[in-house]
Amino acid sequence: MIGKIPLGDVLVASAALFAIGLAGALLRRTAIVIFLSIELMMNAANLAILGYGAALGTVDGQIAVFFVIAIAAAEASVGLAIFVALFRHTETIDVNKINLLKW
Amino acid sequence: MEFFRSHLLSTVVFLPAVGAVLLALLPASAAKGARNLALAIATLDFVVSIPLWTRFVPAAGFQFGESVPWVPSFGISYSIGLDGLSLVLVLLTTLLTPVSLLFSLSHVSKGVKGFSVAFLLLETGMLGSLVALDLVVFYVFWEVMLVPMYFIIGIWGGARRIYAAMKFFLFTMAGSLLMFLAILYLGVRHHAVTGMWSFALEDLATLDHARTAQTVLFLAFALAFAIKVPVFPLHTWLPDAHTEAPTAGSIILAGVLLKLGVYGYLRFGLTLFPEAALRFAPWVGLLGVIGVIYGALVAFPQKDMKRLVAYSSVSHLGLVVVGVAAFTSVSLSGSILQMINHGLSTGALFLLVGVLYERRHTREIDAYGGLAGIVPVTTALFLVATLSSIGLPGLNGFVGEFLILLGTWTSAHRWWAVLAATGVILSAVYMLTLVQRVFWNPVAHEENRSLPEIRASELVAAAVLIVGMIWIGVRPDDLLSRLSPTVEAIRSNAIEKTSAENRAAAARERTATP
Amino acid sequence: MERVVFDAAAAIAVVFAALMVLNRNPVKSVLALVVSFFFLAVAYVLLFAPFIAAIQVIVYAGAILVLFLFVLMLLNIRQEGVEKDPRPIQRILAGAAVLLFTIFLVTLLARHGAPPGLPATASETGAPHIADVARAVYSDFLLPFEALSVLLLAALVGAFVLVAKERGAKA
Amino acid sequence: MIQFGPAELAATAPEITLALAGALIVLLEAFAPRTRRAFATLALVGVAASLYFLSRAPIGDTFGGRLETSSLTSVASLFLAATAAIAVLVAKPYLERAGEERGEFYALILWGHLGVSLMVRGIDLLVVFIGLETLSLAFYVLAAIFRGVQASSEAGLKYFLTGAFGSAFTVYGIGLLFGRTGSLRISALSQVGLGSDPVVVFALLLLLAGFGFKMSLAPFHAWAPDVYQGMPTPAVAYLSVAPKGASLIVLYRVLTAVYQGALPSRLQTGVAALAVFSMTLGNVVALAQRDIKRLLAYSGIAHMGYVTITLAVFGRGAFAAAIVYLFAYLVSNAGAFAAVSVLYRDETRPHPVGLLAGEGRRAPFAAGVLTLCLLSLAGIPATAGFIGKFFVFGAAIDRGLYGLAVIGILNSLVSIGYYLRVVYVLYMREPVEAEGPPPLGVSDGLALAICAAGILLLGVFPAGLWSLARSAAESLPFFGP
Amino acid sequence: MSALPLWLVPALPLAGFLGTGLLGTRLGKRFVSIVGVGSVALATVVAYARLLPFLAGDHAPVVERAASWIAAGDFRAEIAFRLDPLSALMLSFVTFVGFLIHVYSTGYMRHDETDAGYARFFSYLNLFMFSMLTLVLAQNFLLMFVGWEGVGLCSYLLIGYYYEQPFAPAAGKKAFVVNRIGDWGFLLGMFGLVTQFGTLDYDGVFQAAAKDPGRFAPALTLIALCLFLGAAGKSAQVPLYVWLPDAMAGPTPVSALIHAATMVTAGVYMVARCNVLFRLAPDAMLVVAVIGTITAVLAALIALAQNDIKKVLAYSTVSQLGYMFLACGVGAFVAGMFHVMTHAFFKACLFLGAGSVMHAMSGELDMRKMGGLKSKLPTTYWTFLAAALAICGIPPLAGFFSKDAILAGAFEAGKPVLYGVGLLTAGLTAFYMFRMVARVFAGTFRGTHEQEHHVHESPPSMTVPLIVLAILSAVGGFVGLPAVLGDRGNRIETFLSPIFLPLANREAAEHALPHATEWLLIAASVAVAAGGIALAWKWYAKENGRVPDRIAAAYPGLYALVADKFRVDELYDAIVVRPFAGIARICWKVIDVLVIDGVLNAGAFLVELAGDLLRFLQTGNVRNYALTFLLGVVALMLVVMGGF
Repeated sequence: MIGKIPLGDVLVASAALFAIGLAGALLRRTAIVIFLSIELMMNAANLAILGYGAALGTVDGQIAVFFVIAIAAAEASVGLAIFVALFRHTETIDVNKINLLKW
Repeated sequence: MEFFRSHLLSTVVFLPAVGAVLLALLPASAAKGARNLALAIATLDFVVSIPLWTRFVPAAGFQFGESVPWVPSFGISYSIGLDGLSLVLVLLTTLLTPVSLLFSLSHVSKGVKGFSVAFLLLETGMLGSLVALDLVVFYVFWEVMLVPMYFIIGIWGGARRIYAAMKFFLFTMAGSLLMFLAILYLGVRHHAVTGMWSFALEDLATLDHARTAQTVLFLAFALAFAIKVPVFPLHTWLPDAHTEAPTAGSIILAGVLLKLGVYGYLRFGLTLFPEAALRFAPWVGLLGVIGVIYGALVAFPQKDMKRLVAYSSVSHLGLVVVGVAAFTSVSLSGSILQMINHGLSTGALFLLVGVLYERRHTREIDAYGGLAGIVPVTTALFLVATLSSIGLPGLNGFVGEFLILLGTWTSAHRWWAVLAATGVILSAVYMLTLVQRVFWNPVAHEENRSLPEIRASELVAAAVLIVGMIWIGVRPDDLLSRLSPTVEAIRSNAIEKTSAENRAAAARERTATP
Repeated sequence: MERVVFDAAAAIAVVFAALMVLNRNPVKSVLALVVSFFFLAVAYVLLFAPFIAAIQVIVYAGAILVLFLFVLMLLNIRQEGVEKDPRPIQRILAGAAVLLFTIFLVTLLARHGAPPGLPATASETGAPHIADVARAVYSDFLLPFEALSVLLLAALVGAFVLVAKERGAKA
Repeated sequence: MIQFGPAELAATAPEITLALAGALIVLLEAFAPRTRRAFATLALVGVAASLYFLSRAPIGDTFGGRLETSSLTSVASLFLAATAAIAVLVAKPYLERAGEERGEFYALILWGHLGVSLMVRGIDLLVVFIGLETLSLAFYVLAAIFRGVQASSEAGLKYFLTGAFGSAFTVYGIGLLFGRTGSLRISALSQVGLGSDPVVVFALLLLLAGFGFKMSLAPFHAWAPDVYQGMPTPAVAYLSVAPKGASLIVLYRVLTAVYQGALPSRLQTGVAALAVFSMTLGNVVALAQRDIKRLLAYSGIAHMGYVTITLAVFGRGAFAAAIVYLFAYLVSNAGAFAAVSVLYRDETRPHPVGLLAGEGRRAPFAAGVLTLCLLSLAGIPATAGFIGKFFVFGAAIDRGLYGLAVIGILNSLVSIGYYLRVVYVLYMREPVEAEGPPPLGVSDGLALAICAAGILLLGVFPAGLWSLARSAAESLPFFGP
Repeated sequence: MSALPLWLVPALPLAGFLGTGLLGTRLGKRFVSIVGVGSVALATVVAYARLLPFLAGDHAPVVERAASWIAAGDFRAEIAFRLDPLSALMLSFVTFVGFLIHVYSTGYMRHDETDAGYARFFSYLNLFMFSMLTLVLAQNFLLMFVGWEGVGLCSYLLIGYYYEQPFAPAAGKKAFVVNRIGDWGFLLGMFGLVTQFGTLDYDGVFQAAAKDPGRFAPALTLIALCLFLGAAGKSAQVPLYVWLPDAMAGPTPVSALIHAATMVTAGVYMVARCNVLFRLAPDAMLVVAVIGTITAVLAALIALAQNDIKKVLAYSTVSQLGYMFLACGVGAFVAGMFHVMTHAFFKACLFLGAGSVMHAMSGELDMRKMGGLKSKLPTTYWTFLAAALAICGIPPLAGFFSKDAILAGAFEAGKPVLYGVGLLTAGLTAFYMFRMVARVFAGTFRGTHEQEHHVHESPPSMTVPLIVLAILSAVGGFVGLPAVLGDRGNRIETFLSPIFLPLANREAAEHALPHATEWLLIAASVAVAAGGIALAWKWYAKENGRVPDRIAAAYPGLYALVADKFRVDELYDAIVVRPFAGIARICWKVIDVLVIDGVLNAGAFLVELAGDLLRFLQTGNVRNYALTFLLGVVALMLVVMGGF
């Protein structure tokens, strides 16, 4: 229990978010949206970590999440840069249409 | 100098490799120099190896031994030694290498340097695996041989050389990889039993395994060697490899590489797993008999000279295998002797076929005919080689064949001898057919009338081999006397290590030989 | 009371996350995610992590997602085409795999999620204070923090390399 | 309460050096482009210096048990530094030819290198993850760095998306582990009872997937061929070696922390399955490849399968065997990519094997080294590759995993097929390209020479390396008796 | 004993072989003649230098070890030579006849050969002499086998001497291969001997066998049969005789020396040498006798219908060899050896005569194109006639005594059937011999004009040997007078007796025929021979072949069958040669290429195919990559913790 919140709720919520992110990453075709979904998966992780941290009464959880968010930000910058760079060639970021390298 | 005297064997083994390095450093332009240097090194190696023969003490077991720790934590050590079996094969190797190089002097044109390098490395590989007494060291040399041979076939070979080279490499590799695992297992086992790591032959020979384990291990080793020999039905790489390889390559391939299979079987298979070896002997012998007849049969309809000779090798080595499987002193001596004989005679045959090929650039038998009047010397040489190969008394081939068959007859498997002896007839059939269609008969093709006679260098190369044939034919004891202690050692080791019923069998067979 | 609020927030977050996935229009997806993240922040507060909640709103919802929007506008990505996938198998397998994974994950976490021997209730006092976070970052987590700086530097330079105008170097 | 004292400075000096070297290069690039041709040297110095500082760093944990300095980290760093050095050496002429010589390239390599060394040295999941991400970000960029080349950008995209995807799993796994111990330190995992906890097992699987992804271990491998193909070859030379080794070490750290003695049988089965699948898929598909970089990618997948055998075997000896294998793989694979980057004239186009035809005569040295590397990868004796296989299969047999050993052996038979095909093209075909490969420069020549020497030395005198690996294994703290 | 060692006898021709072979072509015919003939002459001298003292002495066997040869395990074989009555007998005429034929060859070969060919011919001949002498003088079976195969090789080479002709090489190969079939038996026989006696040394084997027949007899039947197979191959017995007629493709001196006088009798020599073994194996003896008889009559029948002069002689040789085996088979080894010797004389003479005729007729072989040569070639005619009478067994010529001894032996052994057939054969022999004489020498010339012009008597180098051989075939028989004539009795019998070791606890059946019977037998054989001669002379010399032509016309099928040598070659071709080739092809094309390589290539192909298919999993679509990742995780999940 975290205060009055059962840890179970937190974990289930995070699991749900992770699953949704997973689904998005696999089912959507726009690179950016795929990446959004991945961000969502990371947030699911964050939620779990925070839940555990609070439950265990340790600060490490929050700090871990803090780092993860920072990393996510960094990833976002690089990722978007890559999207842009690629868009210059392909005029699209629909990953179904991006398969120059294969087989 | 003193160092070399005390490390004679290593010197013999690694001299070619050193030479190869030297050659590699030579500028690519110096083709002729490279070629002569290679020949010089090979010849030197032969000269250096002669003391092995003169200073060899038949009764003394392994000699000229050296042992240096290699991977101490796994008990792997570079330990080598020479007994009668190794001795004769080592000398065969050091003899055939310069001979084949001498032949290719006048014929290999492109990439001479690479050719020489590959050849010398090959020689080191062969010599190494003939003297190694540590299984890992043996395996290293054993595999190292493949690479230069792959290049020799693949770069300097005939029309279908790529296929042949690949087939050769994969076949041989397929066998030896399982052997590799078996070697590892033995080392691990030794560690488990004694608490010490070792891959030394004599240590691993002390292990005794459960029946199934021994069977599996034996088969793993046997497969590797059977492919190399090659034993029917694993032989199909050989015709392609022999046929497509350049002449020098064929000489070495037939002369030495195939022997390594039998050598490995005798040195490792029998020493490590005597029980299984004797248990499987009937099957081995059966395959040998099949090989004798089958090889001869298939040789008969061949249209390509080299292919025909290649299949004759299958037949001959089948006989050698029979002798090994029969496992009497006589048959073993015969088998070992026959390996040398086959090296000389088939080597000579490939060499002379090469002589013709270099002049007419075809191996088709039908492209020749009636050469006897045009190139009498070549004809005579070829005839002698043929006779040696079909076992004419007075030449080397006969002694080996006779001893193998006699020994087999006196063993528990008399009918092998009866069947294998038909090889005497069949070999005459296909070899004389070849001679007839190439050298006798009316001249069928006008272009052959201008065929130039054999060159001096080629003549020397062939003559060396023929001298060897006659020498062994007349004085086989020079070899046999050096071999017999080894043979006895192999037999006694195997027999005393085998279980009761095998011992009984061995006894039966000993009484059979009065 | 908190539980109700938390569950509500989490539920909304989940719903909007789902919207993000389902929506064909990337821009709407981003906006949905913003909402989702906002409610996640609410949940964070209830988990005694006000600081994280703050940066979740400011950095994530505020900065990163806006950056996404910006890029979407820049490249003006229309909404995802309705044309069929080249390989429908992808959808089927993906659906099946995700479903399997989700069921597994949820049941696993629901059953064994809580670590054994967890204190039945954690008193508010046990909850860490922002100051502790700050102190920890600069002392206990000094190394990760330094490492993070390099990571950000790399990301910065990287992004710059990829999108900066071509320079003489290429000529 | 941890202060940044001299001990910490000494411990982090290697990473700091790398960071600063990278930063310096970037600054020079920005403000003194003239100095460009010194960058490679600078980068090399940076790598060397960091290795030196590491060797000087006192043995032990610092930052409250988040950073380790031990024989293991030294050996591992040697491995990484060698890879980085080869990559840099090859990069210089390559970038010059491509007209893309930019400071950022070296800087990113250095920073990625930093990340990898954090993965190896970090004994705290957060540190490891940050290291992983640093590496990833740097190489996402490096993959896409040829902006003029669509393939490059596409490689970047694919690497980025799949990489981020993988990281998400990793983070989730880390989170779950944290939930069990309340700490991010790996050592915390060694508390009793965790091994049987399903959530922990699940978390370990997620990590296995996440780091298996970096190892390009099938079925987490799919990115590798495309990325290798589109990425500048020198970067591939690094990416295809260093992160794989680091990831394996991380996996060993975590797993040994949880299971001191041996893996539970089902987990062992899982790992073994990964190994088998990776070996087989890699080798079989490699047979069908026509582009040398893709071929090497699949061969790499297969090799990760071999080395994962040791993870299934799980033990000190096995770990030492893995280290030996990694070194062998380093010299062979990095050497191969180095040779590839030397042998192809136009970096921006694909690298079909066919273009190598006849180079055996036109570029004897490079072709010779490539051949040597391929033979070593095939595991022919007297090369490093053979030694690696010797120890790995030896470990498997020692543990009684005969099945794995046999499958591995059969696989290496298959692998010979495609390695020899390349050799055949090199030596037994007539050239197809009008002009031969570009002339060999000093630095790439040096790189090739290093690899060739490494292959032969390790192949002929493996004893030293073995004892090194052995000592590294000793300092892997969590093994039981 | 004499200072000259026995090994010198074979060694000299060997030296000659090396000299003529290596240098002959360069140094020309004169050198070759000197070395080639000289070496054999020397050998002959040495041989007689050893023979005369031996004959003078007590005929005790002499064994001289030259060198050790093979020693492996517990098997030993030496290079050792033996001089005992049997080898002495062979030695005496092998060297001498061989020498004569060398001399003859210098004349015969001179014209139509290049230096190279000439040298080749003589080197082969010398090599043959070496091998034959080794065969004769060997002290153990293995060394004998060396000579045995050596002569086979030489016959192969000499038959194929005219290698440009399509037929000769094939004939040579046929000879070698058929001989090899026999040698296979010989080898197995030797193995049997080793297992029984532990050695191949004559003394070792024979004395042991003679000492303890009970122990060895059971195994000996098979061994003896194996050895006889060898003999049958070498001595052209049914069913292995087919090579000898073809062997006539070689130059005539070769036919005379190898395929009449010496080599082909090696089989008989071997059987006689092994008389101990055979005597212990009655069944084997019977086989030998029967085979010999069949061969004799079969060959004689074929000879009736041949028109090729050399073919007739060839079949006659086969037939006579059959006689010899008949002798051995019925236990009359002495008679057999006796016939070997006499046959050597008259058959060599006949062949050389035929050669001389060919020489005169510029190579013509067909008797139908000859006739009336009596006047043109007197020397040849008279010598030929003498030899012919000898072979027919007209007293007091050599053939009479030996043949009579054989028939007597058969009768004596209580084998009336064999005797009868033998007698019939004698008649046939007489008939076809004089058919030949009549066709060739009597009547009028039937050849072309050029030939008629060209016909001339041969040079002395050819005629002298003819004369010598004719004389020998006339008087050669007196060494073996039957008991009824002359008190001195049968010298050769007594001379050879030492080689017939008495068998322990078996009394030799020693019942001499009553004189009356013996006279009857003699009368019978002489009468039959005379009848045959008379009939042949009547039909062919007087009526010039009308009657036989009518007979042939009456039974065309039968005649054709006989003329085609009973189509045995065709039979073998159908049941042996073709099937062999067929099986060989199947092994190659089906087993090797289709099955073995097929399987392997299929395996390789499947792996390749798998790769070619699997690579398409790499779609290039990053979503699929993510999917495979997830699938991997799920799979791992299920494997490791399916329902935790």
